[in-house]
Formats: sequence, structure tokens, C-alpha cells
Amino acid sequence: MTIRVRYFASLRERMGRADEELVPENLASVADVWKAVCEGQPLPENILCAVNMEYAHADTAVKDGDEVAFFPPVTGG
Amino acid sequence: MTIRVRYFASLRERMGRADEELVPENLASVADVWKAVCEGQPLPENILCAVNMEYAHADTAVKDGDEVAFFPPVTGG
Amino acid sequence: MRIELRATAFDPLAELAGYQAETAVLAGSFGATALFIGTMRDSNEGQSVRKMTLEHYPGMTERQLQNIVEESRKHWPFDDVLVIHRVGELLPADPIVLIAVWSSHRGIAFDACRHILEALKHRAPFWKKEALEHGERWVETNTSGYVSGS
Amino acid sequence: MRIELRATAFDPLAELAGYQAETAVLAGSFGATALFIGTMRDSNEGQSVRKMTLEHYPGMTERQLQNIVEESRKHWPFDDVLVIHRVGELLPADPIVLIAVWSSHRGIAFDACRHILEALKHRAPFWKKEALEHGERWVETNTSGYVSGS
Repeated sequence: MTIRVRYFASLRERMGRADEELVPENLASVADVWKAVCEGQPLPENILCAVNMEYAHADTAVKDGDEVAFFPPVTGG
Repeated sequence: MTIRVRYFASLRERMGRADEELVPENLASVADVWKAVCEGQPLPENILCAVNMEYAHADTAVKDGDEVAFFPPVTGG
Repeated sequence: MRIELRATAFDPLAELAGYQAETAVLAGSFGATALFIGTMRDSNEGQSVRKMTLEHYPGMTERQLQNIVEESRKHWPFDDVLVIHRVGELLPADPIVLIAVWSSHRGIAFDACRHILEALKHRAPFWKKEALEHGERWVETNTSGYVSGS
Repeated sequence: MRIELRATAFDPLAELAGYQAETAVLAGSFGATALFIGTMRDSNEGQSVRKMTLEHYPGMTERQLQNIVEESRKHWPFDDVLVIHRVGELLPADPIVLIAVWSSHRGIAFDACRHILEALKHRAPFWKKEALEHGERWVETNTSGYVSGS
């Protein structure tokens, strides 16, 4: 099993990819996932995150099989 | 010249007429007009009045040629 | 801008489409349209209503609607407005009033639309008489448009 | 109740007419319909905009819209609701969003419609990218929907 990580909008462009899969070793929280994909950086305040399509926080727990998403503030409507 | 007095809705039905004309003798205000058509009664609080199609009060002045209207609270929309 | 009284049934969506087609020059500029459509209910205060007659004060009604719209536009500088209100005989589900406000700012569109509706309910000279199963009655007063505690 | 994403242009008034025809059983009962239509503007922040792309998060967007509508209905117990939101490529004047709320109480219809719009703007995963005369840019944040001092 893996954790699927997804990026949207300007963040997707900055990351240069729309998604990737991580082996969930040492990944207890959303912040850990971000560090794993961003070379140890802390999660920026202006990046929103979701776990399994519900809004989450940096310290929301993640587990094997979860989908974790990162994206900029939303601008619909 | 005269003052034209108009009634609407339930008040029109109670008065038994839609309008009438008054000779403007001793009619200085809306309250005077009401007294003239209602046998000396004071203007009830729940009756609205207008002079020349703008909302008015019991003590709004009236003059020769004016149109004075009395009606119950409005219920449009 | 258009403010109109109608003596016969109207279709609010067709009116809107027609008005927007006439004013198509605005189409890319406004961004936000807030709308209210009031329709006749088939019951009121626990009794079923067969028919309704909307009386008005020709001349004063138009003037008060104009005053309300101009006053709203001073507070909320919207781009355009359409108000249509029925008079005469209505059947259940017939549209009574349409208020449409166009603006580049959604808050302005919403606030102006709501203010025009509330002001109309309190100040525009219209009176509703309901025909019930047995007999008729005048509607005595409009209810509040605001939800307590919200 | 219907919540829908659309990948191609839609006509909000035709959608409303169609939805109301399907749910005609409600016609005499609701009394108040509050509507909001958001359309693409041909300029933003002083620059003219040729085209817009609306990205979304398939699955999460639908779920968040559902959450917003259910939460609103708890606060404002409306009768029915229709929400349609575009995704994909849009041209100036194209409708972006339609929100319609039906209720027997006009305050409930207005408040729920506005709350759904504000919640959607702040929480539904949509992102706008604008194509300008030269180059493209992501819209960074939604403006406030409330008018200061009103």
C-alpha cells in the first residue's frame, strides 16, 4: 500500500507533477507527507490540505492507502 | 378647486366608496381631512396616508388641489 | 433599468432572458446577478387559497417603486435592475414579483436585491385579497423577511 | 435537490426552467425563490481577460458542495436547491455558477442562497486561471462578498 499525494492549480505547476505515490514509512501526519515531497520544508500557511477529500490540518493523521492533497486557496464561484 | 380623497383595499370597502371630493374649507392638515370624512374621528394609527402620492403624516399640510389618500398597511411582494 | 407593473401573468425567466438580451452590452462586465422571485402560495395561515387579487394605487405605486430603487442604488451602486410586479387577479403558483440586480460585486447585488424586496413589502402600495374555499379576506400585514437568530 | 458540475457552457435560465418543470409539484408551496448567477467578467484587476480555465478536484469538489448545501439546510430549512458550477474552459460572459433556493420564507431563501455562495467561494475546490492578452495568471484569492459599512 502507498499514500497517494495530489497537487492542484498553481502548486501542481510549481511541483511539476499532478500526483505521486509515497511509501508510508515515517509518515504519521499531513506535515510529514509535505516534508517528504518538499525536501524537509514545513507546510506553508497558504497551502490548504485534504485527506481523503475532506479538509485537513498539518497535524491530521495519515495512514496507508490515504489520498493526501495540497492546493492553494480556492477561487471558484 | 377641491381636495380629492381616495381610499384603498379594506378601507375602501369600509368607507363604501373609492374616492370623494371635499371643499377645502377649514382643512389645513391630513388629520383635518380624515375628520371631515369620518365624522370627527381621529386618524387611526394603523391607517397610512399619502398626499399627492408621497407618504404623509396626520399633521402634513394639505392645500387646494391636493390628492389625499388613506389605506391600510401594504401587503405586496 | 426597468420597473414595471403587469396586469396579466408573466414568466420571470422569460422576462429575464428578454431583458438580458436587450442589455447584452453589459454581459461581460457585471459578474454577479442576484434575483428574487415571489410566487403565490396555495395556502396561507392554514387555509387554502384559490385566488388572489392584488390592488394597487396607480401612480403612487410606480412612484414608490422608483423611490425605492433609486434609494437602493445610492447605497449599493449596482449596474442594472429589473423589477416586475403583478396587479389584478392571480392563481396559485403565479409569479407576483421579480427583482433582478446586476453588479460586478456579489455583495452589492445581494444586498440591493434584498433591500428592494423588503422596502417594496413595507412601502409600495399593493394590497392582497385572498379568495378562500368559503369567502374572502384581506391579507393584513406582511411577515418579516429576516430569520431570527441568523 | 441537485448539485452538478458542468464541463460545457450552460444557460442558467433554461436550467432553472427545466428544474422547476421537473419539480412542479412544489410550485404552489414555496413562495420565495432566491437566485444567484455568477458570470465570467471580461476584465480583472485592470487587465482584460480573454479566457478562463476552471480547475477542480474531481470527487472532493462534489463532496464539499454537498457538505455546504447540507450544512446550509440545517440552518435555513429551505424546500429545494439547485447548484450548477462550471469547470473547464470559459469565455467572457459565460455563466460560472447558478445557485437557486426555494422556500416558503423569503429570508430563508435569501440567507441560504448567500451562505451557499460564500461557503462555495471559500471552501469548494475550484481554481481559476485567466488567459490575458499576453500570458496567463492564476487568480490568487476570492474577494469578500460583503459590502463594508452596509
